[in-house]
Amino acid sequence: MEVIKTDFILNTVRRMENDQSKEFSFGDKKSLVEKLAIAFINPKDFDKLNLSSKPNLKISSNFGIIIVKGIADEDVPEGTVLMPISIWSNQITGVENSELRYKNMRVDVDITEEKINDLNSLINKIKEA
Amino acid sequence: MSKLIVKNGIVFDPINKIEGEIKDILIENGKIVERFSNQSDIKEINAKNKTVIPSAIDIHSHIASQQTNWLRLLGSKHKSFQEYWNNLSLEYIAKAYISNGYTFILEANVYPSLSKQTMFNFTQLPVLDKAMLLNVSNIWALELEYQREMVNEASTFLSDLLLKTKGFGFKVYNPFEAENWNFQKLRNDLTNKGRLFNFSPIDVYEKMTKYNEALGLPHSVHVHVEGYEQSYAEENLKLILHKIKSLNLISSKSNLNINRSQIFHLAHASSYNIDGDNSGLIKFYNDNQEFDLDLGFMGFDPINPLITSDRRLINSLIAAESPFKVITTAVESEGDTFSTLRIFNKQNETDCILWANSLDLALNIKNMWQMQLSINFPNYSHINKIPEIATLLLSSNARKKFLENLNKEFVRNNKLINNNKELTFYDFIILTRSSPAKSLGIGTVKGNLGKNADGDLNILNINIDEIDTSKDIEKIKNSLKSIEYVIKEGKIIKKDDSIDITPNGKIFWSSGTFEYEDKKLIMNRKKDFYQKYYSIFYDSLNTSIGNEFLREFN
Amino acid sequence: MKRSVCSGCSLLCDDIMVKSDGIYIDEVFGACLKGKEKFDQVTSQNRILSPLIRKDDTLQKASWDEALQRTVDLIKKSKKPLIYGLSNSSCEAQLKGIELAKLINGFIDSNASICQGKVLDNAVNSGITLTTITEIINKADLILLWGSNAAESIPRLLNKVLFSRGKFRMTGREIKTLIIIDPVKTASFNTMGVRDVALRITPGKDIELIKVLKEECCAADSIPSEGVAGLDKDDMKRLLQHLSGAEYGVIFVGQGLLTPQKNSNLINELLELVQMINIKQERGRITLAMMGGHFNMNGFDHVALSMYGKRGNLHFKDNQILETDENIISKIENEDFDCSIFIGTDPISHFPMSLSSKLAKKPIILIDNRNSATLQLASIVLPTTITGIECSGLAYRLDHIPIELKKIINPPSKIPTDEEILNQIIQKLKSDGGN
Amino acid sequence: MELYKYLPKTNCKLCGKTCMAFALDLLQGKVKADDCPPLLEPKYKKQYETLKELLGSEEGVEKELRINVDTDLCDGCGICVTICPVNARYCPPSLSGKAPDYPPEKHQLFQVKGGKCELLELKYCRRIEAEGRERECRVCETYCPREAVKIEYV
Repeated sequence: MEVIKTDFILNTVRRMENDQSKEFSFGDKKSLVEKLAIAFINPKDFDKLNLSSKPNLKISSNFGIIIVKGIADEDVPEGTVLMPISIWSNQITGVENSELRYKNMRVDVDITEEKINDLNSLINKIKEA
Repeated sequence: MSKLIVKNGIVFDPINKIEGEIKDILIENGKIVERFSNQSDIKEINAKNKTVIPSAIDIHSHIASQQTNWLRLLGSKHKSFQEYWNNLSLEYIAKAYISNGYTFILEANVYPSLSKQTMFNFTQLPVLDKAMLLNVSNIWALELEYQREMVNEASTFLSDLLLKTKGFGFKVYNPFEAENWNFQKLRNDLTNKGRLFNFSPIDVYEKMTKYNEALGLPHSVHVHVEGYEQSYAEENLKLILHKIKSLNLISSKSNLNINRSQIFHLAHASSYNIDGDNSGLIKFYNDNQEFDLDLGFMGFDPINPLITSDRRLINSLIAAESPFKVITTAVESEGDTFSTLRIFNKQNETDCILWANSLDLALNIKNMWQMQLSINFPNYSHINKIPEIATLLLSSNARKKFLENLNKEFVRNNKLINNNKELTFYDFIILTRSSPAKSLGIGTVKGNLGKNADGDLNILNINIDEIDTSKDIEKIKNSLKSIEYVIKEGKIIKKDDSIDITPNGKIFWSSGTFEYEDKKLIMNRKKDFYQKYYSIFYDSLNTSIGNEFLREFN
Repeated sequence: MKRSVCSGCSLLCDDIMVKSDGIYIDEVFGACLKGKEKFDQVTSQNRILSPLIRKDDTLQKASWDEALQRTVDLIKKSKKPLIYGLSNSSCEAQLKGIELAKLINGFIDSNASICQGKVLDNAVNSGITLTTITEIINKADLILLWGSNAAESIPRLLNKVLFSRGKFRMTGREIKTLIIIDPVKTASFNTMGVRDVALRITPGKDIELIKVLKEECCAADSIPSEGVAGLDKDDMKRLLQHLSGAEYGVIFVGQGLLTPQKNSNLINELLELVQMINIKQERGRITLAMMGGHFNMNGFDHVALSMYGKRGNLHFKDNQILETDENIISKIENEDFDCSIFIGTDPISHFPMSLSSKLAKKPIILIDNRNSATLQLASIVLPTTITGIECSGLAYRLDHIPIELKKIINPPSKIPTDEEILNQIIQKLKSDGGN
Repeated sequence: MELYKYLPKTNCKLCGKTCMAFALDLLQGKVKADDCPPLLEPKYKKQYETLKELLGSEEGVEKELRINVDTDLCDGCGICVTICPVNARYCPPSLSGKAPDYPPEKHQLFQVKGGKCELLELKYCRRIEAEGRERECRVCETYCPREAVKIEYV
């Protein structure tokens, strides 16, 4: 299948149900992945990317790459990816001029069959970096 | 227990009518005593040929409210502010006050909703004793009580408010100014009813004076008249003074030994006569002993922070294209405030007139006990200017010298240069020590070196008897600039250059002596009001400050 | 059944009712889900109940004395310690935090600096008009949510400011206009009525909108006919009409406005716009309110201001405060630290990967009450009480009104408060002979 | 103008007015849905039922009012508590957006318990006890940010 690469704007948000600081639970890493390793996109983009064919989104910015689950959400405007603020979205946010950049960033979005990064791998990545 | 004797000092203690007597002062357990309970462990300070005076009291300052924090924020980008005011940090304020001989400060403008912040700051403000006045002139919960005279209701509520917030008294300041939601349209006449309320500002001044006396608070109502530093102020002030006079009230505390005789305290009185003619005000004060005022000296500092609720002043400052920005806050329907920075200029005629007004009042009002020296810290001056201000009061030569650097136009027009009157050192002690204590109603323990008073005193390295206070101005200035000892409750707080800021000061508070049988009913009504219109419950105003910080005073 | 204060977010609702026997919390009335979750933390399996020390790359339980000693040893070795957090602590603890920073020549800052504190920083340059909630309840007729999803970040905010019936706004919701400027259709959009205005702005274009509004404020008709930032001309006109026609408008500044956009100072522009409208306005005024996330976001600002005249970024050296342009981000970015102390915060979850990895290289001391991503990397973990439930203290509401938090229950197994922990560290450092 | 959507929109004037005018009268309770003859035809059956549901059960007791609060969605913001006109009349704190006292007032419809909205006494709801236009009240449903409150007739 043809790979579609599209320019998107990334926005990070804190929604009631995806607040990492509350959700974090050592014993239940699965629910953490379910609630945080996700990205919302407009259904039209969802179709355009043919996301139903492959399960996951690969989002890459100047600062890094992350693989998360894509979810269609009508409330998100076209051309925007919305991610809950968490250790997952932190992989692609960064620092510019000593200020945090975590909203309105240009990102590339791609579909992929690669697995979603789990928490331990991200923690290890931080440790080893 | 701790005992301290200050031996052979030349004592000035106006409350006890002591003027330059050589005397020992004995302090045991923080209080002045006639003789010690036993003769062991007595610390002795030899004050021979030195002058012993009570510690000074500031009756009007803005040092621990939320607005002071906005000043600090604004100042954080101005180098001159940081250098001259040292960021206005609490520790710096305390040290500056102590080094000028002060041990009691009154924070004159606190909104009840923000009183917890002031209390918290008070606990961080070392050594100094302090108290705060609540600004209630805009509180909606008193709407009915301002419309009609309801002494029982108002006094019950106000008393409870003081009990909850641990306030000391009340300030009235621009009543119902908050009704003007915008910045431009302002009321011209104090007798006009409010846009949204069925009463006028003058009603608030009148009712609050009555309620304050009904409550029997140590201090009288503390008043600021709107439109200060503007031409409106003079008319407004006249209107208020005559209105209060027509009430024929007497001070509820006049039965005490060291009483407060005033029913009305006017804050920074220098700022109401922008034309420089104070004769009307002086005549009124000479004729009416039940009023008093503080002088509001201006010090021409490099930069001055300004906290005010006066829109007119702020509008005029903005109109003059000030380089300084304004932080405007509206507090819980209790009033609006503005915080900004400003510069007083010796070459500006208006600024010079304001400066001269204080001196004019101080020299021409006959009764020293009717006046207190204040600098509206930090609005008008830095506390470090006190020695200089002292010389201006004590010496006409010093005054003339100071005038040389002021605006020429001002010097030509002002009568001050022809006034050769000079205050005595004793007068100066009244203005800075005894009179503020009396006006605040704390004369029994502060500003007083008699038996049972707090052991708060200064020792100046100068023999007042041997110098001419109007000639040796440098000596006077130096002795006040570097006070040798500052003693608070028997502890040496300052000796020469070292200042000890470890002891805690006390927060003075009072809820008055008013009792009413239906208190519960009235309070329930007020609580309902809060429940309906306020973002917090009335009970949430309750402050749980530790008892070790508090000192009740009735 | 006792009335208490909720420390779930910076709204600090004082109207919640808590049913408790002093040991457990049985039921909470009036608090929103966010508040309820705060109460649930007390018995959450996420709770840390014992000090932890990293040994052989795993966190192991330790005695309090051992953990404290290790903490002090670490701090003593450190030349450039970093203290960060404290927005979930009481003002009393924040005071102790600053005292500790002073003692150890450290750099201290709170979460506010990367959040709402930026608005105050800009107020120094352009002035600001602030307001409080009682004012909004009774006077406001225009509520503008700009880049903020109030309905989810501070659930009860709209309830209090938009749906309440104030003294001069007796008809409540009917008389208040709600404007939302947000690229995403958030839950707050559902609270809109027919007369309200929803502006789905193009992401990252807020600055263009503000600039055009500023021009329009000076000279009429400078709105380009094709519209700006994804909004058409009519939308812009309506927005401006509402802003300049409101008797008492309040703009809630959300996270969406706080991130830098195209190297321009967006907040400064916004503040200038508000000042311009206010000077032109004849009927009313526009005010600003900030929406902090943590319950005591504003507290640190006030404590630091009254102690040192600075809002944040306090850098101590030899008991003196240093002038510094650095902030917590630049400190970490430049690796200008050798040990970090986090109090009640979870930076690994909030900071980008580039910063997290730098933090992980140096020892981390964590003072917190729950498991977090930061805990996975910490060298020492000191458990603490939940302020507002297990200990009392002063906090500042989002509109800078001080509110006293109340203690409802005793903490489990005598865990100390933030204030006590910091004090213990300070005392131990002092008795061990400083750093 | 939700009601207009469900009318036949034929402008047949059998009721004596246009469909739009009829919808307005319907809203004000001047006419009943049954006053529109075409609406009673079988092809409009579904619209007729929806309309009846929207208008409430003023004409009979065949359907019972339910207010469902989806506790999965609800975040306890308390907007329904504040906005409900019945609550506002009997609980003064809710005027300023505060949570009502506990135990709840007799007439109180909603309270927030454990971070979720809870329906207390449906029988005081305006849709049951009020007259005229007030019967059309559905503010709790309209303004719920999480769309958790649903007014239904079953």
